[in-house]
Amino acid sequence: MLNRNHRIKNILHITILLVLAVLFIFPLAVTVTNSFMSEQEIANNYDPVTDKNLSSYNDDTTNHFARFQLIPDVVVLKQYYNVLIKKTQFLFMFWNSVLITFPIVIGQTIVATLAAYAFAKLKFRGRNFLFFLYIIVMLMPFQVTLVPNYLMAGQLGLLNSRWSIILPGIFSTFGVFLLKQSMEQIPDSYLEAARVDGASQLQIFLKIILPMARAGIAAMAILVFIDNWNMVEQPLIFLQDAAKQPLSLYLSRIIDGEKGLAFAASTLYMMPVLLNFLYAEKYLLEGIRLSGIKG
Amino acid sequence: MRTGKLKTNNGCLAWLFLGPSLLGFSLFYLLPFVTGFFYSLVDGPINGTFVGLHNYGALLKNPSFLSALANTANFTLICVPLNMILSLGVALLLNQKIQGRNLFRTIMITPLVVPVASVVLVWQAFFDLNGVLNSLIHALGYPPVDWMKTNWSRMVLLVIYLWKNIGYSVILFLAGLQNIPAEYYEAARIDGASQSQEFFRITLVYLTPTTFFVFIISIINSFKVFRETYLISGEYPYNSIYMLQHYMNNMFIALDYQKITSAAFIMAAFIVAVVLLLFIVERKITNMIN
Amino acid sequence: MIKKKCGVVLSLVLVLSLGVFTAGCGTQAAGEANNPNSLTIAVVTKDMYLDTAVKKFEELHPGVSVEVKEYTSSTSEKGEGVRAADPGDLEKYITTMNTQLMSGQGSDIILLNNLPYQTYADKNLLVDLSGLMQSDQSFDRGKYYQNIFKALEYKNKLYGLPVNISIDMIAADRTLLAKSQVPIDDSNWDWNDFVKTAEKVINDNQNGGTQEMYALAGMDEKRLIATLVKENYASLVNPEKKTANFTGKEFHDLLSLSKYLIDHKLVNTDTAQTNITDMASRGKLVFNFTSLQGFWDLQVAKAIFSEGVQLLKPPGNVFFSTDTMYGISSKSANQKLAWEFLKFMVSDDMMTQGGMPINKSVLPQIAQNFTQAIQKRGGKMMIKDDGIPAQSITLQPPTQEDVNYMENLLSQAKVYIGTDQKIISIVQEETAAFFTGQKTAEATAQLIQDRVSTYLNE
Amino acid sequence: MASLHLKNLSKTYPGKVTAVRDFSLEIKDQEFLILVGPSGCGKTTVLRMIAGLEEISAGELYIDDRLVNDVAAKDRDIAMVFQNYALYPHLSVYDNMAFGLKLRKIPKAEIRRNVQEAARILALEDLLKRKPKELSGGQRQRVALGRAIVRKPEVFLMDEPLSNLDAQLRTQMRIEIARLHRNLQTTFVYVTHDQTEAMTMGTRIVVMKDGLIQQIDSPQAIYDHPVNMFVAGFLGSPGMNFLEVLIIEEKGCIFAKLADALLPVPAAEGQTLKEQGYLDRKLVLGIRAEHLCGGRDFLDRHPECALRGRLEFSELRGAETYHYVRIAGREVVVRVSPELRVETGQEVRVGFNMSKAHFFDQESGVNVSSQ
Repeated sequence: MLNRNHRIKNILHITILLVLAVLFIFPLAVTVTNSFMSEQEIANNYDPVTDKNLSSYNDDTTNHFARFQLIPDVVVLKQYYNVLIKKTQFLFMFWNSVLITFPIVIGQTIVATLAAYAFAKLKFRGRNFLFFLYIIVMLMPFQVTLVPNYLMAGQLGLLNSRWSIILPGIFSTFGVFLLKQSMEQIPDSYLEAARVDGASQLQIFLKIILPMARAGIAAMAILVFIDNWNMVEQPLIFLQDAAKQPLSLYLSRIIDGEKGLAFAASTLYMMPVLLNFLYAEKYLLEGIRLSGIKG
Repeated sequence: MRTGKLKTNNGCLAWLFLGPSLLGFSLFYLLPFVTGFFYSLVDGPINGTFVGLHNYGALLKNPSFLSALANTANFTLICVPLNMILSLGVALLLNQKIQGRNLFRTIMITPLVVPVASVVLVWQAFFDLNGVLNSLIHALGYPPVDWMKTNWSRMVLLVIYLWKNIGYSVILFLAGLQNIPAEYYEAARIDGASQSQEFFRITLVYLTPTTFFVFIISIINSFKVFRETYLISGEYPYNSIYMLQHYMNNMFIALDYQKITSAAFIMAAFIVAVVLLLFIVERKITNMIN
Repeated sequence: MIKKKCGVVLSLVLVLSLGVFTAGCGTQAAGEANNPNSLTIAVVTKDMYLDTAVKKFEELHPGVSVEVKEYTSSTSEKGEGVRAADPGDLEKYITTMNTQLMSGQGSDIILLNNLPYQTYADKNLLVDLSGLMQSDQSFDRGKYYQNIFKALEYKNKLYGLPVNISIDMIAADRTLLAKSQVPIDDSNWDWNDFVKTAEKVINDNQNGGTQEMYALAGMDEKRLIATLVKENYASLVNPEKKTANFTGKEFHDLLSLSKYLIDHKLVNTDTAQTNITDMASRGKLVFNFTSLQGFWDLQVAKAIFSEGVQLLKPPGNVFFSTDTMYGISSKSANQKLAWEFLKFMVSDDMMTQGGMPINKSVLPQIAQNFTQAIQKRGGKMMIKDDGIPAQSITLQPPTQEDVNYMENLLSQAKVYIGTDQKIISIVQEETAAFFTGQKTAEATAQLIQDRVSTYLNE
Repeated sequence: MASLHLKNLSKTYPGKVTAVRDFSLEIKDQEFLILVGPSGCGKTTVLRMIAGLEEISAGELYIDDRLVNDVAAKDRDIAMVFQNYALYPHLSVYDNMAFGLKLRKIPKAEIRRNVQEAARILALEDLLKRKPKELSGGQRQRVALGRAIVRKPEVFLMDEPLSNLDAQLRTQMRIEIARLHRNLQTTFVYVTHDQTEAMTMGTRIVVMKDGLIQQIDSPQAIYDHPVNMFVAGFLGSPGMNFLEVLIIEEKGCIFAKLADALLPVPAAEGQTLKEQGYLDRKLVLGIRAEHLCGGRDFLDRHPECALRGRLEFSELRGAETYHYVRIAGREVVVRVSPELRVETGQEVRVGFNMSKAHFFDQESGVNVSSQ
């Protein structure tokens, strides 16, 4: 009796999870599969949503709702051809995304690792207060410091330059917050052992902390990458020059027009993140895990 | 020989490690913060005269700001607890021995990595008046709903927010759950605790640090929903999802420094208050555990 | 000891960065005020009028240099050194002007169209021109249409000076109206009269026949509602008080009106194919919204409705708009010179180069100039409007009657309409579901009212 | 090889918690010194101050006559074994052991030689390629030791290195460490809260309580002559029995009066107590289990020293048996020969070997006996 109840419960749980999994993966599946559809097919599916004028509405009274279609009638690579070869601006903007995101990820990883070490393992006056400040600033939405930041960028001559986004990005406190949590997991005795073994603070940092906080750092790097790869607001404001804007903005712009293109571009755009994620999933999960456990 | 104390507590060294971060932090966050505060106290961006709290007073009478404030508070108050409850639920499910647990975990966190702009089209197609959701409703014989243009829009945002953020919280909670020693449960079971007592007296209590962390992450992410909102409905969405970020963004476009900075500081004050409160609660519970 | 030092280091970092910041502020404020004999003018793209004015002004004032700063990324030429504006340029112009003005930088003279100049005025970023006019002995206010200045005032002050204005009218096929014998008193008609007239004219002429005739053409629902809102803008939006009135009867009527026009096929909504000129000349079009910016528009309207045109005042007031309104930045170091330039732009000498002047005495001269211009090409002109294929028509020189008509219009123009594109697009967006019948007029109006109020109240 | 000189060391943490007070100690070269005391007594703090992991709040620390207060841990030429071993999880056993040497830029060949040598001594040769998490507790312990000895330091510091091992391994490692000390002929400073380790391993023991040194001496001396009740109770297993007695003089002899019974105090001892003015005052009589005899031999010889009590519980230890006997309302532990079989609840006679008894002042706990 108990056993049977248990099995029913188990099946119920798995069903719930399966439904959730389908819901979670569905938008992605739509994006990816639709990128292989012809413009015609996509128009058929989405026109009711994107092309809302009276004439098109009156034309087809039988089907005035959009449809999600997972399997293309005909698999077409035309969209990819358009995105990659015909429209060179896609590649340019992709490159812009890379030029903005990578310096931020690398910079923030370095800066945040150093700072997180100080917060997690070194004692100094005002540590708790300063860290509280870091948390508060991290919680503030981007718009809060927008104006002064904008002015600051102006002062430093960074307006309309990638650096106006990269520099604040590097010094974002999110990485510090995340890494401090996972560095606190490292027992002090490792550091003390290294000190007794003759390591200088820099050596301790490089040879003990860095390897031991590997998962945390990797997770942080991935999260920072995701966050900045998806950035919309900052480039919108700081980069008036369309030639310098990253792909995230390009995507938000083509959505009105060529839908098929948008799907292909979206798919291409999420590829680096997805691959990155699948490759480093273990680290990401472990890193997030570590960051959540308090020492 | 006696140049100073032994460098074990190493204040200066800490500052050295902290240096780069602190410099950037001061320059790009703290200083803007302070200047922002300055702007909120004067009446014009250049050569403005000091007007004290006048801007704040004016803002608190501004209907658009008030509605943005209410909407943001409303949304955060709903979405953060809901995210925490649901993700704890899923984490509890996943914490059992279930086939394909790791695959579920991976799937749950995938939305987090997907670029906002990539799926906006899908959300639009789903929630539009002529969208997929309405075609389902229509098929069932009900009148369609304009999801983004009615009070349902808040629900839509909620769905998008949950879709994106549950996975992250689930992983955090899962880690927290796995960190609770099994002995506690065994001891409780032997002491005759019911399942709900186990949950409330052990699981919840020992999850407090994790919960605090999830809370902070959930707040951060609740602000990030703005991206989706903005991409789906632009600068002036339906009134109930017109958030503080819309207000601030629009004020930025109009470069109304006084309004945007005062708004920012009112928002900051709220955040600080909430976090402080939670900090205290968390400290209390953590001390209780130890 | 060391701990103290560290504190010092921290505060040093802060002070240092603060220094960098404030030092930056200092240099920036001092930046523009270098040469007292140079003027900068910010525009999206320059037009010929401005170009000429700059050339002449520099000739008249040796040693003075005037720089026109264009904010466009477009490289395509509209002809004669004037570039066409890109669609994205406007947004860029707004952001740039915002930034410059708010940070105390920027040009001395600024083209105010499309800018939130009322906000600038509220923040004392613009010079009150009426004050300058009063204190300047050499400026004779009496020579200008006071009604226009009055209409342009914001909170009893004038911040923008238009060099050309346009007055919206409805052109009607006089022959058709006469045939159906519907008298129109355009000083006292409303939109219902407009529809009734159109219906009657069409019924009389079609008589159940196959021949297609329309009240309006080349207007889809978006354009129609935008036009109607624009015509009634003054009663729908009050920028000074920051209120909107979309839930009232006016807007409800406009919605019903446009839906009626569309549902009864009184409007030809095919924007891509319709040739308005052709339809009008064949007597298939009753009305056409037209915006008079000079004799060109008047004569084109006459030429299009070849059977005879009757220009009607739209229901409501005679209102005007302008796309060339200039203001002076209050942060400008050369306000005097800037005012000289603005004054020069509206001087008789310059005004004769324009279309619809704000200067009372120059219309005959403008008519003469126009006559000369068309006679050079024997009256044959190519016209091209958005969505309409290019077409050749023959224009007649304006008569004294025409000059009188225009003068009369100008002296009656009492309401200024600076439509806000954002509001128009909100209206267009929200009315889409109304036209497809998915939403009621009330629901639509409420949505618009809410969004516009939010916008205005910000 | 080095001697250590700790001169009035004190450690005060922020918030005014004093962990160690006025700690003075000479540690001779090649000594195996043990710091022992209950948890929180400051012993680990002393060790960490010696290691250079903890700032010295006051006092001076010399290693071989060199003042090292301000010398960083890495420059003190010490090695330390941590309670949880602190083996770097990302390094193999070999790299863990070689870590300190690499930092010192010692030639590769020499590192290899040293590590191999240490691995041989500790029987770790087969494990060099493994990662710490692939090792058993005992193996990890040995790696931690190996990491310390490859460096050939002047001073070995060990912070409760055996506390994470099970009982059997602990005994085994105790011997190994003692052997290591013999072979290496270096100074060892060893912290433990386990009195057995302290008694069996050290050449000298420092007993600490509340940041203060209670007694410094060889294990035997401390066992035989504890300076106060704390030391007496802390060292030795089972701990010393304490009974409250009244010192009286009767017919020229000094007796300790326990309930109704009178226990004769040896003459010399009695004299000392009398001189110190303890006559007619209460004192604490301390006597170890092995000096309470249940055997007939002793009882027959010293009937005056026998008291009656009731056996509450007996504990078999194999080679010996402990009787927990209630005498005059107090429970005492008596060590008896395992052959002596008594049923629980029966009345027994317990003989007090008064020549081994200690007397402690009731208030200060100080041992006031002459011995």
